[in-house]
Amino acid sequence: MKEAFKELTRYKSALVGLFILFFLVALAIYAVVAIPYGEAIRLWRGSEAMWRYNPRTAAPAWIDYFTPKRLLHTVILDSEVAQKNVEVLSERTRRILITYTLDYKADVFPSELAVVFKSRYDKKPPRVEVIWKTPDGREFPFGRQIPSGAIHWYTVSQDKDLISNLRGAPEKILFQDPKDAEKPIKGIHTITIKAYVFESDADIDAEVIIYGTVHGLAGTDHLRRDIGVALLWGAPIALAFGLGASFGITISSIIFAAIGAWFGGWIDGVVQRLTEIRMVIPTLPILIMVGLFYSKSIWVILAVLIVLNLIESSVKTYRAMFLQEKRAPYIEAARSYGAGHLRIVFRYLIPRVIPWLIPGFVLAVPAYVFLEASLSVLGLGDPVLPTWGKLLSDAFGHGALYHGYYYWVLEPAFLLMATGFGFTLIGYTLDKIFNPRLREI
Amino acid sequence: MGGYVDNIKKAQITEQISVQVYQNPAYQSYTTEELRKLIEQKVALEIKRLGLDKPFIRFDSLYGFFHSRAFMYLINALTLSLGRSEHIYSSSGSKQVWLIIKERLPYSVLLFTTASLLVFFASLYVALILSRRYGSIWDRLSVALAPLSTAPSWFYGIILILIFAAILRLLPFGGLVDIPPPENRIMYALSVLKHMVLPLLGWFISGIFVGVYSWRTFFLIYSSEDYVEMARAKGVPGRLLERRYILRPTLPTIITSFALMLIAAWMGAIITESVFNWPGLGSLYMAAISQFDTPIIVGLTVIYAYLLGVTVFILDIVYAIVDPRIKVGGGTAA
Amino acid sequence: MEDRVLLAVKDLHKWFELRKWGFIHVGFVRAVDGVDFDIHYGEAVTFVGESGCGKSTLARTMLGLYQPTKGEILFQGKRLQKLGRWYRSQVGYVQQDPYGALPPFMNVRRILLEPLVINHWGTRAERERRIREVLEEVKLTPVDDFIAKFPHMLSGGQQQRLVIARAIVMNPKLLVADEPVSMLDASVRVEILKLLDSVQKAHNLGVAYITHDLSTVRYFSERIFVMYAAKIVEKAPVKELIRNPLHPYTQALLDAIADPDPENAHKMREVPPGEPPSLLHPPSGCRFHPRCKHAIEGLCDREVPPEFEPTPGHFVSCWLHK
Amino acid sequence: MEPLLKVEGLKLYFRTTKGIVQAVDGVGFELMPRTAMVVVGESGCGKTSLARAILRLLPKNVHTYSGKIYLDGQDVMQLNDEQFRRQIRWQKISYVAQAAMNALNPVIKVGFQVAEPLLIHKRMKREEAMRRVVEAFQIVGVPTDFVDRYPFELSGGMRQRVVIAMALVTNPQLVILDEPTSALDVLTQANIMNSLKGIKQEFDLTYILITHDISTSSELALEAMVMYAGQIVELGKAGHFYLEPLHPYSQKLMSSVPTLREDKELDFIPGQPPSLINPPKGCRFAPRCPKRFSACDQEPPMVEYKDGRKIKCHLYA
Repeated sequence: MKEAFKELTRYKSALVGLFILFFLVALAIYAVVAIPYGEAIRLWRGSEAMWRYNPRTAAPAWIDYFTPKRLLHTVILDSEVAQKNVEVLSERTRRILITYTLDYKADVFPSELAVVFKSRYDKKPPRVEVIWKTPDGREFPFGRQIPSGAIHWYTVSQDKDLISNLRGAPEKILFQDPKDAEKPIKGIHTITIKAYVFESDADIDAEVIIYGTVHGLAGTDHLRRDIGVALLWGAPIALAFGLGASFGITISSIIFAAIGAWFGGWIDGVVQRLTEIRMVIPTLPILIMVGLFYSKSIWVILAVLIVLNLIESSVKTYRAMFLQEKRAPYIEAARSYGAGHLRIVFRYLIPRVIPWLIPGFVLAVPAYVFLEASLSVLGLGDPVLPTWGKLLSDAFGHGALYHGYYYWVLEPAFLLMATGFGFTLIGYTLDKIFNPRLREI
Repeated sequence: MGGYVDNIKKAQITEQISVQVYQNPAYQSYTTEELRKLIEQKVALEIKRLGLDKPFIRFDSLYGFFHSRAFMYLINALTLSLGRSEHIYSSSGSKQVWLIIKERLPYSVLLFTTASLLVFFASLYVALILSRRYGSIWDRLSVALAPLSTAPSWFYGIILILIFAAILRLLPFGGLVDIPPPENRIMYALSVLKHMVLPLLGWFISGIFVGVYSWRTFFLIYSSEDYVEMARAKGVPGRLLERRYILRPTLPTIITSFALMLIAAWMGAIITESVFNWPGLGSLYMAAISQFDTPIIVGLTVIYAYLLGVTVFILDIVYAIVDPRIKVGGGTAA
Repeated sequence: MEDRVLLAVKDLHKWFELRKWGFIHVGFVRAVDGVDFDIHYGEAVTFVGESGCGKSTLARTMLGLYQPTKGEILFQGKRLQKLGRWYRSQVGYVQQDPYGALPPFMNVRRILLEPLVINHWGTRAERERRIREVLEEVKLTPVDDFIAKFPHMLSGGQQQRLVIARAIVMNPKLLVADEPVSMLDASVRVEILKLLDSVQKAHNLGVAYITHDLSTVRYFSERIFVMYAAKIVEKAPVKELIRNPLHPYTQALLDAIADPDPENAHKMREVPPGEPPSLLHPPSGCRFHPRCKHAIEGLCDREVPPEFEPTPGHFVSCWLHK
Repeated sequence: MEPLLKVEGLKLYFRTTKGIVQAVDGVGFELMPRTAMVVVGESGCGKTSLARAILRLLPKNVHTYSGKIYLDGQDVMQLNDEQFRRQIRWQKISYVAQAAMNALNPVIKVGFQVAEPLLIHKRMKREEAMRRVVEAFQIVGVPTDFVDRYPFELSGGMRQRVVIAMALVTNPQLVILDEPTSALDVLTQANIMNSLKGIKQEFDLTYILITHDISTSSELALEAMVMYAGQIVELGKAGHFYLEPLHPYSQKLMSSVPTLREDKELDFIPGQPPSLINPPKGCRFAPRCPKRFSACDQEPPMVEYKDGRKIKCHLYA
């Protein structure tokens, strides 16, 4: 084994494969350590509230470096950057003016606007008004309503009155250059929140959120979720699923093949018939039915997959190998010094063929990783866990391609492809090393 | 098992029947209470008719298993009495599962048989050329590109749609023909062809590289067989050598791999078709999944199983024809 | 006399059933068909014959790997079937293809340990000591250089030494050597034969040496048994047999063997026509009669010749020596 | 008389993952028509590679293939592959490969396989070719009704004869036989050797017989070549070699051959042949040679001994 590894590192392609694999494993370990399993599920299943500060379907931030236009990162103006003036109007009533300045430099319009009011009062809620002053001095007052509750999300972009007043989407009109409607105006916007509070110890604070068009390392999806979480967590799941399936299936098939070939007779007959039956079982449709009628949990699917493939069609190939090995002189020698049946099967036959199976085992891993992705694309992905396949499926289902959210498709696709490449490169090289007939050429 | 799907189905039935009852003028004189009872009765009847009152599957006893719905479906399916669908209609308006499947089958066959044949013969041909030029740049390139085939065709489908449909706007995103379909027959065929390009290309990319690589390796291995060396020594010219000494003895393997490829194509169709919105069996499967149309799902699964079975069976026969060593049957066993 | 006998084989038959399609009975392959002989303590005996004459089946039956169809094998006077696994530690096996005879995934130590572990021999330290002892004996020295190596790191001769070491690691009484040198280079053959000889003498082993090559026989064994078509046709001491072969088959076999001599190129050899018969349908009477130029019509093709003893210790199954 | 085959400085190296294997390293010899040369040596000394180099049956990983080969005065190294195929293969040289059991295509009837060279090179009609095949079968002793059989229906000895028939069917001048009998039984071996002798006389053939079995080789040999580690170490008349080998390697080789009739003390060569990847400097046999002395660090020249033999050894320089 050590020799094989050493030999592996002599091939450039295998080195690339090993590098990719190393990267994936590191990613997987980081994911599991940084975001524990439960946390990952909570994050991914969490309602929109958890991701409220993220823009919707924003591209990854690094896109900025590759486009001539300057893109917008989300800006959150909170009390720390605000000027707050309190005027006492009467014994109880006070007017609070919160002023924010926004130096707008991006070449694109924000994706959304929102204001979050956080107020403290006993009975009578404060009244607020927002006055938006553009760099060229136009003023737009809006939002004349009373925030109810301690925290109130006022999504400016969805204010129907405002939209009809402005005759357009607020995030566009407010930032429009009067000379060129397609370009945002650059410069200092001043946003003033004018609030009246009616109780002596009442207070109000606000955050203005100008949602960007890019977000984080990986961008966000239609539910504002950070795709990075799914990309990260996709790694351990893909590895676990791919390796688990390939390992379980290879091992069980080998054992069946070895037992059938060694004992022969009716035992071999049973194994052979089971193989033939297995050959006519359509795996994918059955997995689909399991996903549909029983459980979409990835672990259940994995288990079913392994059970369906306990006797894989490759048992025939393994069996042929074992039948040949069975006649090998060293097996006869072992019998001559008294080795029992089970010892021969498990200590002689199986160890003998393992090197020949390793390449196949490695090469099968990507197939199972993609199988999981396929199921996800069919809408049968695990409902709680984020996986690369789920990302693709979400992207595809929400028209990412039509709307140009290419990152949403390309990021998981890239990772899937990398996984496939890593394992395949190593697999082919291992095949060259372990397969005596390939060595000669 | 089957629990939440059953609930959805029962809700659907209740809704359907309620609408029917409320809209039926015959029941206008009924009071609300009477109507409610009437609906309950009808729903119960329908549930019984669909067998939804029986458990989906049971393992508690043999009796329980044989009286579960899963077993019922299985028996009906195996005898190819596929029954009637629950929601999906054929374009002629029939609910016969068999008719629905029959209507979709040609589209799948058209796409995937073309794709398989294309990939199969292209890879054989290229591999033969490469094995002749072992060690050349093209040969090494084929080795380097082989890992590209690690991804399935739908995956390339998505990438291709991204490039050719979304960015370049050259080819359609999916579907069978343009909307509205062209009246002219030739234009219709051309339109279908245009829609086939991307799925075919996706299938081709995902199959060709590994195909070329593995056939090349296969031919290289077999070209070092003693009898091939001997034929070369005899001065058998290259093409003839390939045909008579490499292809001919390995024909059983080649045929097997073609059959296995077809099987894989039928399975892979499910996803590829749904990505490209191709109206074949795969899309039908997807539609059935999203509408929980169990008879169609079961029916298709069984059709797949039969396809596999028939392929395996034909394979055995072809073997015996192709390989003279098999004609003597088990006589060689000592 | 009797107590000199290590292994006695009496009227041994080993037939294999031949089936078509896995269940239709076609007939029996008579691989060993009525064979009698003794091997004495510390005696080396050669079985010689062409491929397919049943000599390898005989070896496997002697090793207890096959159950005899008829007849019996007595080891130290006891029936083989009754001895069970203990017998396996009393008999060593040296095969033809040394590389194939060694599990490629085990190193030298593991290979030698296997028989000891399986037969619950000694303690861990004793086993280690025993392994080093046998490696010394077969001259795979210095032992430390070899003990961790895998078979593919050894040359053909070294592999065969290791096989011999494994065969004697349990201190057996009998060694079955099936063509132990036929796959080795001529230069190594002698080396291995000499090693086998020294091992045999040192441990007073009974050896059944099976070969198709008569030219190596005189360097190794004391008696020769000639096999043809599942039967022993002639038994004699080596020198006697080479000087005075009695059976026409033995004569043909000896005639066919060339010693290196430039004159060979200028003369034709006399070789009996045809090929050995099928063991599924062997000829009636003497099995050699269809190829035998001395065949007596009406006798050789009808009656199976019994064993005659024309000179003491020289047995032959041929009507010519009645 | 002109030599039929003249080889000069023939080299065949191939590339492996561990390094360059110098399988044939500067081999030169002449072969007169109607003679038979035996090439002996331990396995792995380059005998088979020599045969393949002469026949231009090169492995895919070939590194160096150089030297001169004249056949009947024609410089065959000048021919391109297609010319070589048309003019040389089976027209002038035919070949009986090692392990002839596997040298037949399992799915084609043996008769057709034997006829194939006639169809390809002699452009014969099929019926005519089959008539020649039947004749060839008779010569080598294969029942003529076997033409319609598949290889798996034949015994090992019969398959071997079929391969020999295949080598003879086009009446070539030179036949290279690579271990033609090594897997066969004594009687079959003797039988085939008899046929080969008979055919040689009848058709004026020239043989190169490659074998590691020195006893059997004497059945055919008129000339002998001893190879060690990819080089020729002794070359001369077979009589001289069998009776009085000169090179220490030849001597050791001869003394390790067991004899049936003569009682002699057998000897063996300790150690094993060197790896052809990094062969020893100087004389390649020196590490195993009982007679080595200081000069053996240098590569020995090929010297001509008084009886016309060529020896690559410092002892005779």
